[in-house]
Amino acid sequence: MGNYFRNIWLGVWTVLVGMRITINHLVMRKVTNQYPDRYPDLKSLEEAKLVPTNSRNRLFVDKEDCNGCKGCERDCPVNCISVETTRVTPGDTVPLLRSGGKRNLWVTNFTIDMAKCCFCSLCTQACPTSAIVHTSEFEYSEYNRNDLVYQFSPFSPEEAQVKKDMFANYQAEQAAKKAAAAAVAPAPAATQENV
Amino acid sequence: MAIGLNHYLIVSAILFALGIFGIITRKNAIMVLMGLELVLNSANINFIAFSKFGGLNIEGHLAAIFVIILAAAEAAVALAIILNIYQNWRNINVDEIAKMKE
Amino acid sequence: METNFIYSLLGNNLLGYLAVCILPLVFLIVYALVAILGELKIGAFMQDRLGPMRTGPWGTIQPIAEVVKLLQKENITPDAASKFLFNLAPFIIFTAAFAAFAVIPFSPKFVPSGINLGLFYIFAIGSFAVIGIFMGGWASNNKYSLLGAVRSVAQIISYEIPAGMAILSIAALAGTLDMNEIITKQSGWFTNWYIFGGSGSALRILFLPFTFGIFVIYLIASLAETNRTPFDIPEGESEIVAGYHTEYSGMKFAMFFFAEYANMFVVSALLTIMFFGGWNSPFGDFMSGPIWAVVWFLGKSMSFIFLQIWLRWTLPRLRVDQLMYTGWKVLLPISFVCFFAIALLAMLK
Amino acid sequence: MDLFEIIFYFFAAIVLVSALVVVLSKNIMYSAFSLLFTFFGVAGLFVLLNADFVGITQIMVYVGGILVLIIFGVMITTKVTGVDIKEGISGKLQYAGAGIITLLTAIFLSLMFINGKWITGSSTDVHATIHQIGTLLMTKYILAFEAAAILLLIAFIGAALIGRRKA
Repeated sequence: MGNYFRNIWLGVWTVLVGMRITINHLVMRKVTNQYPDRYPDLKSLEEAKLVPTNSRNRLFVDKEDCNGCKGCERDCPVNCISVETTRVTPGDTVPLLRSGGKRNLWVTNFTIDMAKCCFCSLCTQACPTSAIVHTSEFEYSEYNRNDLVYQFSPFSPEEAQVKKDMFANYQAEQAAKKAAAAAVAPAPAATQENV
Repeated sequence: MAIGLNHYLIVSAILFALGIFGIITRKNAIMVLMGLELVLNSANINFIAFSKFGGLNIEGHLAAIFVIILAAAEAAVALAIILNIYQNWRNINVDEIAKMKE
Repeated sequence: METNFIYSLLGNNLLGYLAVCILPLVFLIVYALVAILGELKIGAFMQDRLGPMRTGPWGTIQPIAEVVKLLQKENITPDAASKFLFNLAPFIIFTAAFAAFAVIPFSPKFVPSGINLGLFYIFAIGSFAVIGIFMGGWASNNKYSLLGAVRSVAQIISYEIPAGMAILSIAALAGTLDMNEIITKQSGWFTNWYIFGGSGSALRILFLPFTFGIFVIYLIASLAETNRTPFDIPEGESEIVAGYHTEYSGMKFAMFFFAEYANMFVVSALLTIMFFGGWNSPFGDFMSGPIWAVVWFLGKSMSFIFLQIWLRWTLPRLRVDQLMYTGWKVLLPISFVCFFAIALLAMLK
Repeated sequence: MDLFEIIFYFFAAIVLVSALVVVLSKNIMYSAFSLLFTFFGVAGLFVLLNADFVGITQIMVYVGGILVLIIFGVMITTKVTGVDIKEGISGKLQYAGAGIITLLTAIFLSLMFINGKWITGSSTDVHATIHQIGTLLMTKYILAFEAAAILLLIAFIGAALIGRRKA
């Protein structure tokens, strides 16, 4: 019997508690972001809070920090990143990475197809130099799907071709040198070495 | 022609006859019950009509109220019995349920 | 007493009758639009959202947009449905909801029909809705509709008993079933309202716990009878799609929608009339009179509408067994105790 | 033809047409739902006869109580798509016989009602029947009232007992 009345009292009391909570929220400040009508100004600190700090939006690659390890390309589950690299030829002027490391590879082509990206953030975790990051840029709609493919190589295609040619020349030189130095060596071995 | 006692009585007579028709022709016990309700309603129309035109006054209303009370009790008991019959025989056709006891 | 200003305006003829019939309908439509907006906005605010903002300033004409949308939608009748009953059911439910407006006294000068059985009439007319729900649920030929209809009917007839006890208590207290008389007996200051024990000697303080208890019981039972949350298991969308109106679309669905809001107003008006003095001003003669009466009546009723919306956005849905437990084992015994106490005290008074 | 007559014929038509549907429909659910209109029409006739309390009680008890019970009963016990009607030669004979009996009953009753020498007198008070009904129930008909109350109680307890018993 006591249990019965306690049950009723609990029922009434918890309903009142719930009603107090909802009436408090009725007058609280609203969190809705009236997005296209009121555009959040990302530069001001107050407004930048409207985009959560850990939100995953468009990807960005710091060209001067990417060492071309292709970790992001391998980890991407939807294959939206494609990286091409070529070896640095000795004697070329090679700037250090922004994070201070030594650069061994030129990034000749680095495209990210944001139409495919699933925002899993695996690429940013794979990057050893934290060159690839999610930005707070969230509106980048395009009328053409190809416009969603972003290029992050420091070189234009012509410059990239120059670097590739340089490496090819260097390789050819090296091969010629090797052939001259070890003329007695069998030909197949020399071809294998170039791979 | 103003609406008088006879109009109501004729409506009640036709309703009564229809109720009888339903009771006679249907197999389903619930349909029989519905026919019975029609008959009770026709009786009620008579009571109320006489209370207005026959000088029966408020006592006719009381008779109708008692009829309604009895109809409620009757419907409850009848439906309980029909449910029980359904549990035993798996159908409620009044023709096929001839045994009093299994 | 002349209870209808329209009859004195237009005369006691067909035109007058028609005007008396149409006025509550116009009110119902306007009120329903306001209530829909209120439901959207209050629900949003309680969840820290803003709700509809696009249609009109602050989304104020959103309900009109929704009604227009419903009007434009196709009226689908399922192939396997029983066509006639399927199309009839929304009309029966709406008629039942609207019929209750016939006896609601909006003001001492406007009662559509001043019959002396007002409370009993409203209580009885609700049973039409039960049959309408059954009709819609069965005629849809859909198992979810049928389940929803059976649940709804079981719920409504269970909660009719505590609600009936509450109405009986007020009838015992007032000695009448005529709504205008019930309201007149609560005139004066707000302490004369029946929720505070009614007018009379100092003895009325004894009534207070019982009348307040009966008020809470009627509030809960009326929520259940209008199928509002937390008693909305008949249309529990997570279990049985939308209950008895699963198959309805377009204008027929809008009829169900309007009927629900009309029912909300009817129970709010009943709460106002039975416990909060109807169209009486709370402060004696201050701001009283036929025009202010409408303001007071609608204000009080709308605050109950707000209470219903508030409860809807606060509480989760009850389970079926909890619903039946609440109805039969909690509300019913307490309402009996309150009824006997009120009847006894009314005899002693 | 004044408004009163129109309303009377309207309600009478509702009662008779829906009663016809009740007894002739092949689908038991149609019968049950049609019964709603019969009860409603009868309630309308009661109100036309100044019996407002009885009219509302009619809606309350018949529509809200008995009809719901009947529909639940139909749903539990019948395959709701059709109703068994007596068929074959005996069924046809029975139909014809029932029709004749019905017709005879209707004609006989109508003739009796029309030609009967009823005591006529106008009713005394047409308003506020509820006070008179209440007074009479508590004085002259107190015994019948109590008996009806006890009967209802016994009937409902009995119905609950019968309905719960497992086969």
